[in-house]
Amino acid sequence: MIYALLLIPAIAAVLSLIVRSNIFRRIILVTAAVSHTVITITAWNKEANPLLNGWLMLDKPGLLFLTITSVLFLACSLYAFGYLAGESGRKEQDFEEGIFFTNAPAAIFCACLLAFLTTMTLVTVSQHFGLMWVAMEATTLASAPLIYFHRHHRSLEATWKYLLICSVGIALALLGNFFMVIAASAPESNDKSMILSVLLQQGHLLNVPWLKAAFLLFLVGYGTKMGLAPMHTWLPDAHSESPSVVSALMSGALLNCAFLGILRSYQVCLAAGLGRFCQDLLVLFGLISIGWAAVFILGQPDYKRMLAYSSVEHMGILALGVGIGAGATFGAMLHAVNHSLTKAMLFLAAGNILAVYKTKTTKRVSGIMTIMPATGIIWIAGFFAITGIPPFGIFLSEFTIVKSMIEQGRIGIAVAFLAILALIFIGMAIAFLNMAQGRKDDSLQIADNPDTAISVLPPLALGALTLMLGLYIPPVVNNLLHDVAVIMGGY
Amino acid sequence: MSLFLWGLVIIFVGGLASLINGRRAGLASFFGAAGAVAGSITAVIPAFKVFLHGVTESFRLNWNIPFGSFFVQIDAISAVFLIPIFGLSAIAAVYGAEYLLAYREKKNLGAPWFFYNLLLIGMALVVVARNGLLFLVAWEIMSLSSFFLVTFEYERQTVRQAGLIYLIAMHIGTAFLVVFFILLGHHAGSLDFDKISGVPSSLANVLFMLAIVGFGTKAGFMPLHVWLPYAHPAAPSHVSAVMSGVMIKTGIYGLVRALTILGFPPAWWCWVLILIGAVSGVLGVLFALAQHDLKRLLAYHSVENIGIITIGLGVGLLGINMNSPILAVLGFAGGLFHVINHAVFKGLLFLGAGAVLHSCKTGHIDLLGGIIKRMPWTAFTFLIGSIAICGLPPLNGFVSEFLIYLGVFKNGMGGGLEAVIPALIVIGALALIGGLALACFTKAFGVIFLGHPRSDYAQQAHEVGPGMKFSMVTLAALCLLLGIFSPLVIKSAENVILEITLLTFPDVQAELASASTVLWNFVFVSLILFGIIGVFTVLRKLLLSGRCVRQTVTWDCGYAQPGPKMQYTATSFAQPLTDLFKLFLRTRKDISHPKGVFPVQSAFHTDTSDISEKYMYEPAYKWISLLLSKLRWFQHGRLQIYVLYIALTLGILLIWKMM
Amino acid sequence: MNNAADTIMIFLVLTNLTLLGLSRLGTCIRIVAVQGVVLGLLPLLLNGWSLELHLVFFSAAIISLKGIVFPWLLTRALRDLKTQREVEPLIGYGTSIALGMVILVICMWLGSRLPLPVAAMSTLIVPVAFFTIMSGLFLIISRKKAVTQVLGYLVMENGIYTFGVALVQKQPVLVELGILLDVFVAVFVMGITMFHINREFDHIDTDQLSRLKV
Amino acid sequence: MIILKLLNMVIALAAAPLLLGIINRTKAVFAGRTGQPLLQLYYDIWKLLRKGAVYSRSTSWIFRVGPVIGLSVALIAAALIPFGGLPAVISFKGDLILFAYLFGLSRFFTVLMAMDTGSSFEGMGASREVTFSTLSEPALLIGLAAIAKYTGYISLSQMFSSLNLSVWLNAGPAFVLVGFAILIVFLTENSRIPIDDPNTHLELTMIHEVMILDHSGPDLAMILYGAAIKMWLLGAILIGIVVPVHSGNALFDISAAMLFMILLAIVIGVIESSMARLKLLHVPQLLIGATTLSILALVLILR
Repeated sequence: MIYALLLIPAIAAVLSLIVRSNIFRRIILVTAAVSHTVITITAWNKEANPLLNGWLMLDKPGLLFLTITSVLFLACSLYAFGYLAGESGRKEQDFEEGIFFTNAPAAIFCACLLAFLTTMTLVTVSQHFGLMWVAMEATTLASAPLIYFHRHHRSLEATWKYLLICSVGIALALLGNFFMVIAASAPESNDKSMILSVLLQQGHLLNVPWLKAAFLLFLVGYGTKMGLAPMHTWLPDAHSESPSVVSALMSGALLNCAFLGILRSYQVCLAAGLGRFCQDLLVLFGLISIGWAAVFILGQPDYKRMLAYSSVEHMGILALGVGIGAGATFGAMLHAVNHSLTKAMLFLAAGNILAVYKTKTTKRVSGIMTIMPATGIIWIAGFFAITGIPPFGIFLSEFTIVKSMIEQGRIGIAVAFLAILALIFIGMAIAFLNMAQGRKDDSLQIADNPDTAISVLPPLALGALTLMLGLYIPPVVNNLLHDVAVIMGGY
Repeated sequence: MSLFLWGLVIIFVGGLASLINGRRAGLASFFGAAGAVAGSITAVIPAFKVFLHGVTESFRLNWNIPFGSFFVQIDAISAVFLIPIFGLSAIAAVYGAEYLLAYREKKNLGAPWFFYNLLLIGMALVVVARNGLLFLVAWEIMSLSSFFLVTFEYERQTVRQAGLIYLIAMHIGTAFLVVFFILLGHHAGSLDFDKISGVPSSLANVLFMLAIVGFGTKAGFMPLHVWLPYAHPAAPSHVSAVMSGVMIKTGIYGLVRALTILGFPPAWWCWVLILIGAVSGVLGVLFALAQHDLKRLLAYHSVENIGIITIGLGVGLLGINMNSPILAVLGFAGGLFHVINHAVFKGLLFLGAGAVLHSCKTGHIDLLGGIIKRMPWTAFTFLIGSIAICGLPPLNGFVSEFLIYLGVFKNGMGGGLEAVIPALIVIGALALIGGLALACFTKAFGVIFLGHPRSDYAQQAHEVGPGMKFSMVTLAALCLLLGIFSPLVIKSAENVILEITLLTFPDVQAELASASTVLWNFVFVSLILFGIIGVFTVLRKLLLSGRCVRQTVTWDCGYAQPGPKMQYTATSFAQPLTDLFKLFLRTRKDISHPKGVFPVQSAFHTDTSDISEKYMYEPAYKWISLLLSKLRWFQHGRLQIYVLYIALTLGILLIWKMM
Repeated sequence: MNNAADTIMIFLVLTNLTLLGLSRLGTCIRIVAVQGVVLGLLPLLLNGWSLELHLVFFSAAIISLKGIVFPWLLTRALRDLKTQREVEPLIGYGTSIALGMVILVICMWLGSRLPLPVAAMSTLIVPVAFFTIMSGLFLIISRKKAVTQVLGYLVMENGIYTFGVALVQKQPVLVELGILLDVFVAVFVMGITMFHINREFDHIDTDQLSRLKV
Repeated sequence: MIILKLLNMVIALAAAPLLLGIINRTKAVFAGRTGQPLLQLYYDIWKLLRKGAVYSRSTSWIFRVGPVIGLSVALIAAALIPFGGLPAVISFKGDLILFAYLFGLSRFFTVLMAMDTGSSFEGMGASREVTFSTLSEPALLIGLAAIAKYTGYISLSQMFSSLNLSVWLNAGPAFVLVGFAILIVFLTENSRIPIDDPNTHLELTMIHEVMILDHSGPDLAMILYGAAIKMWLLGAILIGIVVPVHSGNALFDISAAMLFMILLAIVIGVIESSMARLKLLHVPQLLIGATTLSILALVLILR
């Protein structure tokens, strides 16, 4: 089953490079996505067999993050189906500066998308730290060409920054891997493998200083990829310059995968009794990220960058949730799900907006509700969802996290958290509402209603999911989240 | 209880049906309004039952989200709030069905009706929710749906601005409530209200402050009221009526509910409430006086009336604190009765304002005038509302204020300094509020409806249709009926008071009985008054019947060409008072004096911006923005610097943690 | 103690300091290549020159990549760039070396805080590996050109390798190969990107790559 | 008993216009004129009642219904106020609040009537009226609260019947303060000098008189009569506080009270003859002063 999960997108990637027909290629993309999701869902019912001596295994955290990735990819591939019909390989005029550029060929785009899925799947299923690192680096490489889809100098700059910064970060994570090995190579232990379950069993035998250092490196290294401030700097550039489908995938799936990397090392630290040490760091980085995001969200002139900073914020909330521990761990897991759904929905809507208004400047967009009502509704609903207003899911997860903070007597953190969230709310409200509601710009030459089913339904479905999670959490999901939370030292 | 829930379902289905039929304006209005009315009637029946018999009804369902349970309950306190919620909303829906049709060309009417019905459901759920999470969800449904209603005409910049301010205020208020419920739930071990008991006093103090800020933002306590003067004018008028009449009362409800949960009140809580009430009341009406826009003026009056209600609550709480049944019973009775009364007359006034807006296309007071002749029904009902809101006998507004007066007077007779000082504050504040309200509404009514039309806007006035008329007349009749039957209402309030005060039943019953006796006297006087008025009217008719009754111009002191522009304006009418209180109002005046021998142009303009907005929130926001813009230097586009951040983070962490 | 290992470590320190002080890009690339070759020999050295098949294979792979392929790629990129062949530092050469010394001291201290749980070839390994990583980072931070940044990344990678190869034994070859492959692809992709940058901007100064901000 | 109560009211209704006559006569004496007859107001009202009416075209039914309401309110209020130890016709706990608010109602309509004409003069008068009454209301209510606190009753009848001259021994200073406060309220509410000048119909100084410029015939009669009753009632409160003669003999008490009413009218006349009208800007200060006096009195009584 795990092989299927890995091979289907991989083969599809190769196929889409070979195939000549554009429409056929798009069908391959969607088919691969659908089958990937189907297999993932069967994995919920039937436990997948471990493979390669336990190197590949779907444990509960892996399953959770795999599902997020798979569902998002499905929605994004459907959206891309419509998107690619118009965009790829075309010569276009840049709306910011008026320069001409071409888009990357659809073959490369599809192949990279599918490769991206393969590598992310590998991250979620690998139990071996080394293998996970390889997969993580591979995600960077697979996604770099995606960012450089619009071939002009801004996206090039973004790609360059993404590549270099993430590579540096991942390199540090590699060092963390080595440190972990050293920590595990105490003479008493007989099995010196880097497989998670083995490390967890031998937790008490691990060398503490090296493990601490290893965690620091993982935190900084994978934290770079995950977008924790102040290592997040590549994130707004990459998210704003890449096509919206890619932004949605990166924000919703890739960042989570990086978070999974941190969580894995956190698991080992928990087993070694270093829980408190890690938690304090996670809380620290969580708060820095949320605060940093707030600084840039207020008065942010570019709406895609605003969404990117919002991702930084929410990654901070994830870290904070796990760092607080206890009930907040559950909240953090729930938040990971909710954030992915919501953020992907917003990025896809942003794609629709960008296609019509041809600008990423918030001030130049107004009257979405009038011009394209469906996207307008998604945009507003997404805004309420992302800022944690009930009845959307993020409210629940944030509520759980704050509740846990207060119950543990960490009032200062709770107050700071709520205050920053309020600031972010203000910043986002100003931008989103003026965009969605404002008066329609008459100079805009637009067809009657640019919304199409394929451009509206995927984000709408994601929104419906997060709305459902705010009103009703199915018991299966609830159990899984709780199991993951228990694994991560909370409940 | 099931009847209640079915009512909500009907309302929702109505909203949904109108959303689906959004393109067909007539159908959308019909479904929306019919759903709201039918559902309200269905759902209000259990509320009345509970109010009269005091038997609590509850309903509990598991809810598959963390800490949540769908636990709802109607007790007498809920019923007191449910009755105006459903009553006013149904009446306003009838009004809205006609009012919104004016937008049928430009707008899809499905959405406003959907959100209107959702708002109604949200309010009802807030009042019956007995689980913290359910409460918060309902609370936000209420806030969100009202936000969409406020921004109905979102093409206008001012409306969007209003929506934004409203949304932000609600969000910040809710943040306090989140903390409030979490702390409460932490103490009780569950977010269900029935699990809570014996809150320790230190926690209770914190919770009280959180409740004041959280609920106060909704209710519109000074200085948390900033959203009110923006949101109410922006919304369609029937929505303003509902928002001002009942939605902000959910804040009061929350406070009352919190007070019943938090246990015995220390004295300072009472003082806080009384002071907030007095400040909100006096400043609210003062700012109202300085406004030029009718709906904005009414919005500030909501702040004022919330102040009066809060005074009532504070007085009642003081009664509990001082163990004085008189004070407790009369304070709460007055406060809660004012909740209902305010719903009726403020609803009426907003509907009246809507009618003016609807037919004259402007709410600017100084552009109107003389429309009593063109809109007799609107004028008459607006007059009734004005009298009621000024707290003048024989209408309902007087009764609730009277009860509060009576409480502090009675209590002040017996006690020492600690009893007299609240009496002094309350009497002073209420008297001042009464006087200022009178000034404000004579200004509003006088300038808008009387005299000559001041502009073309006023010239085009015409009476509104039957739906709108019906709503206004119904509410006007209620103003009178609630005044006349106030003794009965007060007498039946014993369950509510019992639930809030935790006094013994005989105490409450005795106090209410004596209050109702007093009120019978008042009713007696009122009836005589009506009788005398009737007699004199007939007499006057008889006297004038055979005589010469002539029409002529207003006495012009010999100046032969007085034009409508020479009439006293609202601004000039209010000027002595606004000057007197300029310390608080800080009205800005722009004058361009007439110049030369034959002056062509001169202008005078006043602008009274909100004091708390101008001197608290704006500077705070400015400072924060400045600080943040300085911090944005951190992300300046250089790759090298970015890598430096990573290196520094790693270095610092390694050095710090490896030490 | 292994004198050969110590020697290699000292060699690493010296090459790093040279990199910090050098102005010619070509020379820098060559020095990094030499570093790669030496590091490629390290696994053989550590195992007492026992010519096990997978070790030889591994060494060969590293040497060919780090010693031949990467420098070739970078030189090509440099050749395409017809103009400046200077490093163009943001921080002067002298200052760079001075800062390098400070970093070295900190790394020494850090090494003392992390005693190895198992006996190692050389006590210098931990501090020197750290120093190499930090030097790489320093190169990325303090130099303007994109090529130099890739170079810095490679130096950093070398530092991490020093760790991996010197301290981490008996790890599955599969992982190591995977890692190697990743690095290769990374440099390859970076090379392609650099090529694009070159074409787009006619230079590879990162100065111009700072339009995206705030 | 009921007869005594009714007597109280009858006296108020019958004698009210007399007060103005006395005031005017006093002023005439001071000015060295003969002055109008004491019963001039009776004649005026009678004459007006027999006349027709002239209405401005800009007015509405508000203008016509206002006088009726004003007079009705005055009559009802007369039923609430005890006089000279006689209980009021209607009395209940808290009737003093109703009393104060009833005059609010009549003021409401007076102001609206003025606005109804669309005349800027009348608007100006209305504006001043609401300004000053806003400030006099707290003074009146707190003053009455002070008395209520002293007596322990909160219905006007009980309050006044439990007062007697011994209050001057027990709480003299407080009663002086309350007396002054109520006097100021009396002058304000009845538009007397130094707050208002009832004789200067057409200058920019007036308040109450200007508001009724456009009324004529029976309407004006009602307004005048209503105003006279209001003056009587406030006067009754004032003398009830300042000179509470309670011998137990109703006839004696009433006669004494009548005497004091006349005295009060003369005092007003003296005040009007000897003082100039205050600058309008200073009136609020005077009224706030009156409120302060009331508060002070309450505090003194408490002590």
